[in-house]
This record gives sequence, C-alpha cells and structure tokens, in this order.
Amino acid sequence: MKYITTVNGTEFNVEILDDKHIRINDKLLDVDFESVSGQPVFSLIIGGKSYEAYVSPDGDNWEVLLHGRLYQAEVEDERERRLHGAGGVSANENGEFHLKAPMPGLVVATPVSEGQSVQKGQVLIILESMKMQNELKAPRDGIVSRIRIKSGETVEQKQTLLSLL
Amino acid sequence: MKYITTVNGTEFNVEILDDKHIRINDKLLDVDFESVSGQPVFSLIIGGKSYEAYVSPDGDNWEVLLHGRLYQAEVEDERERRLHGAGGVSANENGEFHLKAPMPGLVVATPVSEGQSVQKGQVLIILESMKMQNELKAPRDGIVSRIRIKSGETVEQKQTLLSLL
Amino acid sequence: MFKKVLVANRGEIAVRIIRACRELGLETVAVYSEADRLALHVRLADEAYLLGPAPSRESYLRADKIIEIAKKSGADALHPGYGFLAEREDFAQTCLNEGLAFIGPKPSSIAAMGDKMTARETVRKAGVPVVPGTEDVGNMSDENLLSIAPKIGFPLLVKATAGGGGKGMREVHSLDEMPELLKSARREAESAFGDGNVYLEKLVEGARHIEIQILADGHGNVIHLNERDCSIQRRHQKLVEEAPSPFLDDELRQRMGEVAVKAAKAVDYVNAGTIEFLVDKDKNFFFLEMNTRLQVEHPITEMITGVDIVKEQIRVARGRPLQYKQEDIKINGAAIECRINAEDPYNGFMPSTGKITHSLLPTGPGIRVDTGVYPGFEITPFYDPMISKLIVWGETRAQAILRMRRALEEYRIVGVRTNIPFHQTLMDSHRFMGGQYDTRFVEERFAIHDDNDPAIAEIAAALATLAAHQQTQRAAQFVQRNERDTSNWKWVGRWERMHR
Amino acid sequence: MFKKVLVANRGEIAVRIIRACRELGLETVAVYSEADRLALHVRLADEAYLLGPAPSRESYLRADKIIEIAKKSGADALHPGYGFLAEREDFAQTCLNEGLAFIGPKPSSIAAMGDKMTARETVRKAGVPVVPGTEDVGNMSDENLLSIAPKIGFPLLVKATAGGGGKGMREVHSLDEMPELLKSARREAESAFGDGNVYLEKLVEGARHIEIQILADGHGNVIHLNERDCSIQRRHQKLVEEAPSPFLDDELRQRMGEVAVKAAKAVDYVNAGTIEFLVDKDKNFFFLEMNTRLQVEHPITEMITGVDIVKEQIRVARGRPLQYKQEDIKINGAAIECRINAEDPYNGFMPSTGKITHSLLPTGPGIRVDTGVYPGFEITPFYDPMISKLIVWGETRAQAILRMRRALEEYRIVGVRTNIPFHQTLMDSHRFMGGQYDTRFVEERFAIHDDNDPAIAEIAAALATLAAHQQTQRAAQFVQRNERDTSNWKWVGRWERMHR
Repeated sequence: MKYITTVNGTEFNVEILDDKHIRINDKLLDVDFESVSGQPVFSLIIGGKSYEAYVSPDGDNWEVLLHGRLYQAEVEDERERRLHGAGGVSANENGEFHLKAPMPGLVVATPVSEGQSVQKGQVLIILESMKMQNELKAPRDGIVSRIRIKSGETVEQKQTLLSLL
Repeated sequence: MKYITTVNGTEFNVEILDDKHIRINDKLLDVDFESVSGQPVFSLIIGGKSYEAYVSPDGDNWEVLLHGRLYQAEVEDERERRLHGAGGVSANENGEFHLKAPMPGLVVATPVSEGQSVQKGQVLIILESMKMQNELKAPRDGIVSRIRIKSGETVEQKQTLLSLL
Repeated sequence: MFKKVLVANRGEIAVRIIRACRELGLETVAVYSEADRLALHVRLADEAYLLGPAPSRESYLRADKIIEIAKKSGADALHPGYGFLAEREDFAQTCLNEGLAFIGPKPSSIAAMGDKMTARETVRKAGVPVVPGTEDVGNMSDENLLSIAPKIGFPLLVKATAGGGGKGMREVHSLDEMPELLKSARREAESAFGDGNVYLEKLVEGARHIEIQILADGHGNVIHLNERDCSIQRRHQKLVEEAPSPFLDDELRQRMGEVAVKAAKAVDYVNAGTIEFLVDKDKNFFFLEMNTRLQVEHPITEMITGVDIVKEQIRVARGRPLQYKQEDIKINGAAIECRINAEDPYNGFMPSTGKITHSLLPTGPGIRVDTGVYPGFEITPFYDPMISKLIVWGETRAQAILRMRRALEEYRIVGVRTNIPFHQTLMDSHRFMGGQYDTRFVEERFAIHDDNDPAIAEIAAALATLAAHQQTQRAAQFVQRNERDTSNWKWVGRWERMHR
Repeated sequence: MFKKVLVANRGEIAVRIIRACRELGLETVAVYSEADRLALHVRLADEAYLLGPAPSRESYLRADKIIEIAKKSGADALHPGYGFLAEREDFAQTCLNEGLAFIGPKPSSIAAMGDKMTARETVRKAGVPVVPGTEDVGNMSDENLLSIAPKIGFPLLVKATAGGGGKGMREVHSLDEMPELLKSARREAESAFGDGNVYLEKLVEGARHIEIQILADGHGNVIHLNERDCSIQRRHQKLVEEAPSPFLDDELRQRMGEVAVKAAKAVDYVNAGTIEFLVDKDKNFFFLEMNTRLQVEHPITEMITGVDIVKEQIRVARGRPLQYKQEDIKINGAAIECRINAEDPYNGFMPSTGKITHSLLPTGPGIRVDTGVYPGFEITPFYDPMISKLIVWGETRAQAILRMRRALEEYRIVGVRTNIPFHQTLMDSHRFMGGQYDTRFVEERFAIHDDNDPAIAEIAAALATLAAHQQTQRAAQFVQRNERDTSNWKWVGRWERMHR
C-alpha cells in the first residue's frame, strides 16, 4: 500500500510492504509498530531506533506527539491522491464558521451581538472552565450570524456556541 | 435481597435494601459502593468510613483483600440457603483430585509414578516458573491414578498434570 | 493533641496531607463533591463525606457543611490545604470557635495578610521594602484608581485585594485601556474570591518572582527554608518552580530570608507561610504578598532541605516547637517542579477535560510525583487544571534539569491533553538552562517549538502512516457492523479489544 | 570516553540503567526477548534489538548475539545489570576484546569472586573472617562432600559454587538427608548457572545477613557506602532490605566497612560491588561472598547517602576517579526496600502470571518505585517474579516504617497476585519494628496473619455481599446472550463496559 504523507509541509512517500517492512522515499526499513496497552500510544522500532509517540486522528489528519513536539500529518493513499489531483486546499474555507466549545464550561460573557462585524482575533465568548476564564476568539473576520447560548449557561464540550458568516 | 455471608467462620446477615442502604445483622448503614476504574477494586463508603478492597470471585466464594488481609467469604442468598439446609460441607471431597498447574511453566521432575501411594504433603511434581522451582504437593493421602505430563514438558496454567485417587 | 484531621480540600494537596497524617498516625476525614466520589483523596482517607454538587461554591467552599462534617465525624483538627477556604480568616475563626485545631496561622495573621493592601502597609511599617503602588487601605472606586494610576506610572498591574494565583490580575500599559481592564479584573476577582476589589501596583520589569518559605511555631521561633524561584509563569500562573534560585547568591539569600522572617513576625505568624518577593535586575527586592498557607510548590523546598513541611505544620499546630533551628537548614542539591496541567499547549493552553484512560508515571531516583488522579479518573471542568506536580532533585541544577527532561519524556497521560510538551521545550531552552529568565520570559521570549528536524519529521510521517494504515485495515473488517454509535466509550472499548 | 551503552538486561534494572545513562547524556541500546517487545526498557531506550525467544537461554543469556548487536549498533560500552551475564568473567573479557567498555569490574576480579570457594580462600588470606566450611578449591564429588560434612557439623548449607540469589542452596540437618539435597541443589544450580558444582558452609544460626556496598575506581580509591541489612529472606531470597541496619553500632559498622574494603582490594576491585557478611548474635561477622555487580537493593544506599551508584559506576568505567572520598559518605535517615513479587502469599508464594490490567503507584515525599512493568504489560513465567521495588526514606527508621506502611496500603496492582500483603504484615509486626530479626525470622517465626478483627470481617462481608449482589443483578441482564465464550479478555472487556 502506497501513501503520500505530508508533515509540516514536507511530503514523504511511504509504502507499507508488509507487517515488518516499509519504504520511506527510497529507504527500505525494518519496522515493528505496536500499540501500548491498547492506547493511542505507539511504540515504533524502526531500523533499530526505538520511538514512542501519541498518534491520534485529528479530523482528516493525524497528530503525532513525539519527543515533546507535535506534528500534523496528512496521510493520503496514492489512489485517493490521484483522484483529488495534486495540491489540495481543502474546501469549505469560506463557508459558515461554527464556534464550538473546546471544553465544557460556563459562559461568562458574550461581548458580541448578532449581526455585528468582527475581526480576526476579536473575543467572541468568555468561557469559564477549571477556574480560568478563557477567551474564545474569531479565527477570521466575519459577521456574527447567530449566537446560540446566553451568559450564565453551562455548555458541553463541542456544543456550537456561535456562528460567523 | 437477603444474604447470609460467612467470613472466617462468622455468619453475617446482610440485607441489600436499595442502592444506598444495607442492613448488617441489626445495623442499618448508608453505603456507597463503586468499582474503581472498572477493575475488581472497590471503594466502599459505609457509615462514613472509607474502605478500598480487591473483591473477586474465587470458585463459589469471594475473596476480599482489605488492609493487607485476605478474607474468604461465602455469600448465599436466603432462598438458596433454605434449599441447601443448614450446615454445608461441600460434596466431592472424596472424589478424584486433579492437580492443576498453578501457573505456566516447565515440568522439571515428577518424583512419583502411576499407581504409587502418596501421603499428604508429598511432592508430586516440580514445576519451574520465574526462575524458581516450585514443588507441587499432595493435598491429601491417595494413589497416583494418572500422570498426564512428562519432565521437560511446558505446561499451561490450569492444565491438569496428575490425578490422585 | 488532636487525633483526627479533616482535610478541607481535594486533588493532589488533599492526598499530600492525608499521607502526612497517616505517617504521623493521625486519622483522616475527606470531604468531596459529587464529581469526586472516586477521587484519590476519598479513596485514601479513613472517612469520607459528601459535601454537595460539583461546583466549588456548592461543595468545597461550603464552610458550614465542612464544620458540620467535622463535628459529626469527631475530627478535632482541620487542614485547609491551599485555595478554597485556606485564606479565609472567618473560616479559621469558626474552626477555633468550634474547638477544631486549624492547621494554619491565627485568623488575625490571615486577616492582616489576606487583604493585600493592608499587608503592604503592615510589612512596610516593619521595614520591609514593597513594590510602589496604591498606598491607601480600603476599597477604591474605578475613578479613584484611574486618578492614582498615572502617579504610579505605566506599565502597572491591577490586582485583586483578596487575590492570589494571578486571578483578577491585569497588566495595564496606558490609561486608555485601563477602564476595560479594571472591569474584567473585578469580574474575575468577584468570581474567584467573591470580592471584586482591586488595587494597583507598579509593574517591575525584568523581575523575578522569588519567594521565601517560612516556618513558625507557637513558641516564638520563626525560621526560613530558603527561596524558591517561581518566575516561569504564564498569565501570572506559576508553571515551573526551582530551588535554590540560580539568580541569588548567598548574601542576597540570607538578606531576603531575614526580611521574610521579619515580615512573618510583623503579623505574629505561626505555621507555614510564604513571603513572595519581586527581585529586579539589580537584585533589589520588594515584598509582593504573603501566602498564609501551604504552597503548591512546597515539595521543592522539601527536596533540598529534607524538611517535611506538612508534617511540621501538623506538629506546630499540635503545639510543639519547631524541630529545626535556622542553622540546621542547609541546601542540598537542586530541585525543580513542573506543574502538569490538563491543557493544550498547542491550542492557547485551553483546558482539556475527559477521562484519563492510561498513565505512566516517571519513577526512579530523585523523582517525586504528587498527584490526585489515576487511570479511570475523569478530569472535570469544575476545578483547577493542575493534575500533577512532577518534582525532581539533582546533586546540581544541571543534573536536576537533565533528570527533569528524562522524566518528562517518560511521562504518559492519555485521555486529556497536558502541558508536558511545554515543559519539555522549556527544559531544552538555553535561556532556562542558563538560568536567564524573568516573569515575562514565557510570554515574551518563548515559543513552544515547531522547529522541524527532518529526521524526526520522517519518523512522524512513518508513525502517522502506520496508524492510518492500521485504521483503514480495521475499518474494512468492521464494515458490516452498524457503526453509527461511536460514542466515546464504545470507541475506547473497541480500541482495547482490537489491541489485545 | 564511551557514548552509547548497551544494557544487557531487562526489567526494572534495565530501566534504572537507561535512566542513569539518559541523565548523563549517553545513548542507550536495549536488547529484548520476544516476550519483552513492549517492556519498559525497550520503550525507553534510544535503540532496541530483538535477541530471540522468551527463555533466557535463547535471549538474555545469548552473549554472542549481544556482542553482535553492540557492534551493529555502534555501542561502545555495556552494562550487564545483575543476574544473566553480569558475573561471567568470560563475557566481561569478550566485551573488552571487542572494544566495549564493560561497566563492572575486571574479568579477573569477577573470576576471583565468582567461584565462591576461591573467593573464600582469597579473602581469608587477606585476613577477612569467613564462615567455616569446605576449604579445598575445585570441584568436589558427593562422596567427598559427604565425608567432609560431619567435620563442619550440622546444620550446614550446600551452596552453588557459581551461585547467588539462593539458587542451588539447600539446608542440611543430618547426613541422612544430605544425598537427596545434594542432588536437588546440583540440579537447581545446573539449571540456574549451567554449573552444578556445590560446596558446604556451616549454617550460622540466628545470623543476620548484612552487606557492605563498595565503590572503587581505576585510580586505587576504594570506599564503602555503609551497610544494608538483608536478613528478611524466604528460601534464601531477600524480600526486604534496610539501611542502616538496626543491629549495627557505629564501631561495628566502621570495622565491617574497613574489612569490606580490604576484601575488595584483595581482588584488585574496580566499580561497584557488594561484600556480603553473616553477623551472629554476638556481633562476630564472617565473609559470605562478594557480588561483583550492581545489587538489586542498591537504592536504599542511594537514599541514605545521596550517591547515585549507577551513575558512579558509569563514571568509573569512563576512567574517572570517584566523586566521593570515604569521609564524604554520611548516613542521612533510614531507608527500606520491599521487593514486590508477582506471587501469592496466601498460596505458598506461588508465582503468579498474567496481564497487569491496572496499577496505582504510591507516590509523594520519600517514596521511590523502581519498576519495569505497567498496566497492559504481561507478566510471563520466563523471568524473575520481582515486578517492582518499593523504596522509602524517612528521617528515622520509625518514620521510614510508617511511610512504608502507608505506601503499601496505597499500592494497587490488578491482574496478578503480589506479595504486598506479606510486606504489610511484616511492617506491622512488633519484631520487625523492634529490629529483632535474623535470616530465619520469616520462615520460622512469622506468619502472614489471619487474625480476625470482627469489625473488619464485617466490612469484608459487606464488600463480598455487595459484589455478589451486583454480579447477580448483572447476570440477570446478560442472561439472553450466549455466554459460552468467557475467555479472559472478553470478560475483562465486559467488566469494563459494565463499569463505565
């Protein structure tokens, strides 16, 4: 199975030959890849080197936390890649943005109102969790299309709080 | 639900009233009984006291390891008890005894042979595991009716090694 | 001489106190909220009583219920830990009125140091240097503060009068932005302490936050256990502490210790406490505040002095004289603490909640982990994000840093995100290694690195590809099943089954 | 100066060595058997290479493969740990021949001390008192031994010439039983060391097993780090060690230390080693043997002296002089180690295997846990049953015992049985508290208690009933399902799902 994996902007051609061998670009390597305790923590012995990392899906990508550094990896299989064509700016970039609660908490304030224009970085909602007040900011310029919560309300993780057009 | 529970020879009448209340003999107690991390380890808060114990089935009985002490408990529900009548020496005491491997290991020696009379405490098999040689002894007097393994053989846990009549 | 101690706290500090009590042969009573039924402090205590629902205000801040439980359980002493009710003089007074030994200072000392403006005045009169700032005592209106601000000069800090831990604190760079910042500081202070009053203090730039640990008994003995350097902060929250400070020399250490003892004596202090100072580039030091309680970072002092501060607190509260004299206190080696928080360092340090599904603690020589969590425990949004303290000792500071690096590399926590990568980056930074940092270092001159070692990026690519490949292979096997319900536990369950 | 160390071992000691290397900035190479792919030492090392199938003879004892891996990986040093190849002079010699620094003594010292009979002669000639026993050197036949035995007198011990760790050791009370015991001792020695030779030694009754830790460098400096009391044994296996020994006074401590240094010098010793003595009731002491390697129980010495023995081993192997002189070594407080074994103390200490499904380590001040296992790891029958070492330090021996009690009470290991209840009983025993024990104490005067506190029996009854009730309720819910397949993982999986 052939994959094209992009990490921090660099592409790697990774071919899974069998359970114990992969090819990265031109290098053929012995691998031994095992999950630890059934967790999303993996032990990889590759060409004799021993690594351990947290590896978990993050939307369409994969996150790899290795040696205290976080790597975002996009893994496409070769067919998929051919279908999509080269490049690959993901769609949906200009659609509505839904601000979701990154954690459960208490809405302390919503300093914006529906219909208001906001700028990237502007505070949209203040959410209290773990005794800290966290400012949730606009990821881009836009117009507040809908506010779905009120101050004083308790929200669940991933609950949509507010939408931007 | 009413139970008669025997611990180290002492009988306790235990009635489960609801999720949060039990009666032991004449005492009505608040209880809060929770498994820790989905393990056979339980946290019990009873009348304000906090206990934590390993509780696991052991054949027909229960083992409770609490404060570094092991308790063997027999739990019978009242109906069951009535059916069995009082007392309760378990049957099968004079049947054939099957010596099972207490752990996986390597059979080092079988110092007895089929048809031989053995005495309680006599070594039947020497099993090596974890670098230690463990002597498996006869639990009672008897005659070796069958030896099911050979020296040098590797055995699984609970595999029957030898039978006594 | 009391025999049964109620621990009016949760988390790692409740566990720490229960351990000290147990090692002294004292019985312990835990209190807990509905979210904490299976918290470690409940599991380890001899007795445990429910306080109420999860929010602190309905549980750990319920002084009335705590006193009621103390009486019901027959506790004859109370340890407040830090946070929650630890610095409420009225609570300390109620304990005494109810015949409970309060393992902490006298209510009058808490009061004198608790109002930060009063405290400044008290120690200033005792000859302790203070940071320039508002000098009046009493509640001040926004108008009042806005008029005083230019006299102090910018940048300055708005600080909560009842404050601590960076809550209700705001940095102000100009008069223009001040009204808005006053508002948010008061709001946060009100929510954290039930008291929205604030005061102003000059922002000492390039300063280090260095604090002195005090121990005092009821027989007039006051000693200090040297300093802790707590300058590694983010949003005024301490993240890393070390002892001794690489910035101090023996002469300054001794002077600061003496001044700290003086400040403690000024409020007739008994039990453990901490005098916080700012030390500027020229090694001038200014009193900041006194924490009239056990401090989060007390273990690093324990590591370098060999003194068990919690046990000593208990002994002092039992009326005993201190076991140590000033000359017994020696510094042995160096210790560092990293606060491990459930927060995502790659996403603005946003708190992270969830169930811890797995953990692996670093262990071995010179390592201590103080924690209140374990695999299977749920991190809720109700309390502080600190889930553990990783403390290391080394013969030298360099050895302590190397040890901390290896401990951080070993530490695994699965189920919530943690700031461990932040600490790893910090321990690798040349400025930290060189001891060259101040309280603004993390925010101004530090970034969690995204430097890209190509060899490691290649390994990351291999890992991601292997994991994705494995997932694809498995998805193929599961395709017939009804996969609609992918709620978390099922996923975890499936994961586990797949990996057995 | 070497840079990459191959650790020719597994389990907690491999982890311990890897940590020391990492803290010294050295790269590490792990080797592992098929059973140990996910062992902690493999996870923590920089590199890892498979040796072969699980049995030691096909993996950790494969000197040839280990040397091959060292060369392939570019390792320039090797640490043997304890056990396996640690005391094979031919292996040490091969390392040197292949240009690998051997982190341990010279092959000639291993040889001189490895043959226990030669060792006795060597130290006796250097003026060190030895236990009376066979005095000839060389392999002795059963006939020979049977004729010498009455001259030594009964009871006596049959010991393996190549021995250590109680393997191949038998106690003989009469000439009658001796032939049978010689046979089994030789069989065990052959299996453990590949050498069935044995010798005889008088059994010193009421003796304590007290050993002196030695450190020596290549520059002629030899120091001792005081003693460890290892008298708590069962079947000649150490279970608990403490330092200092409650039995020794300063004068005897100093004398034994000096004699130990003398014994080490007699074999031109370099690196860390341990001189084991028996000390009788009248405080006469006799040389027993020298362990020419790192000892399992080295951490208690580290706790009371502050010396990191493994790091010092590495420094010495790099040709550096010792960091310490004899006068730098002070005893600070007291330390105890409990060996946590996967064995059932309620069933004749039978080894227990299985997967660890959950664990909770005791942590906090003064606690150190050295372990190579973690939740999810499988304890196999192939290796030693020791899964962790729980080490505590206290300001006094009494405080160390109290701390050990609370640590044992906190420690949870689920999935295998452990001897923790044995240690709890021991720490509660008055004789242990009083320091009154000898090497026969556990076997002759100690029973794991079945004393029955009625209040606690009642709690046990409540726990068993509640668990049984819960199981019954749940069984009712599962009754429709096909419950035939109850293989272990399914049961665990179901258990977990039920408890979420």
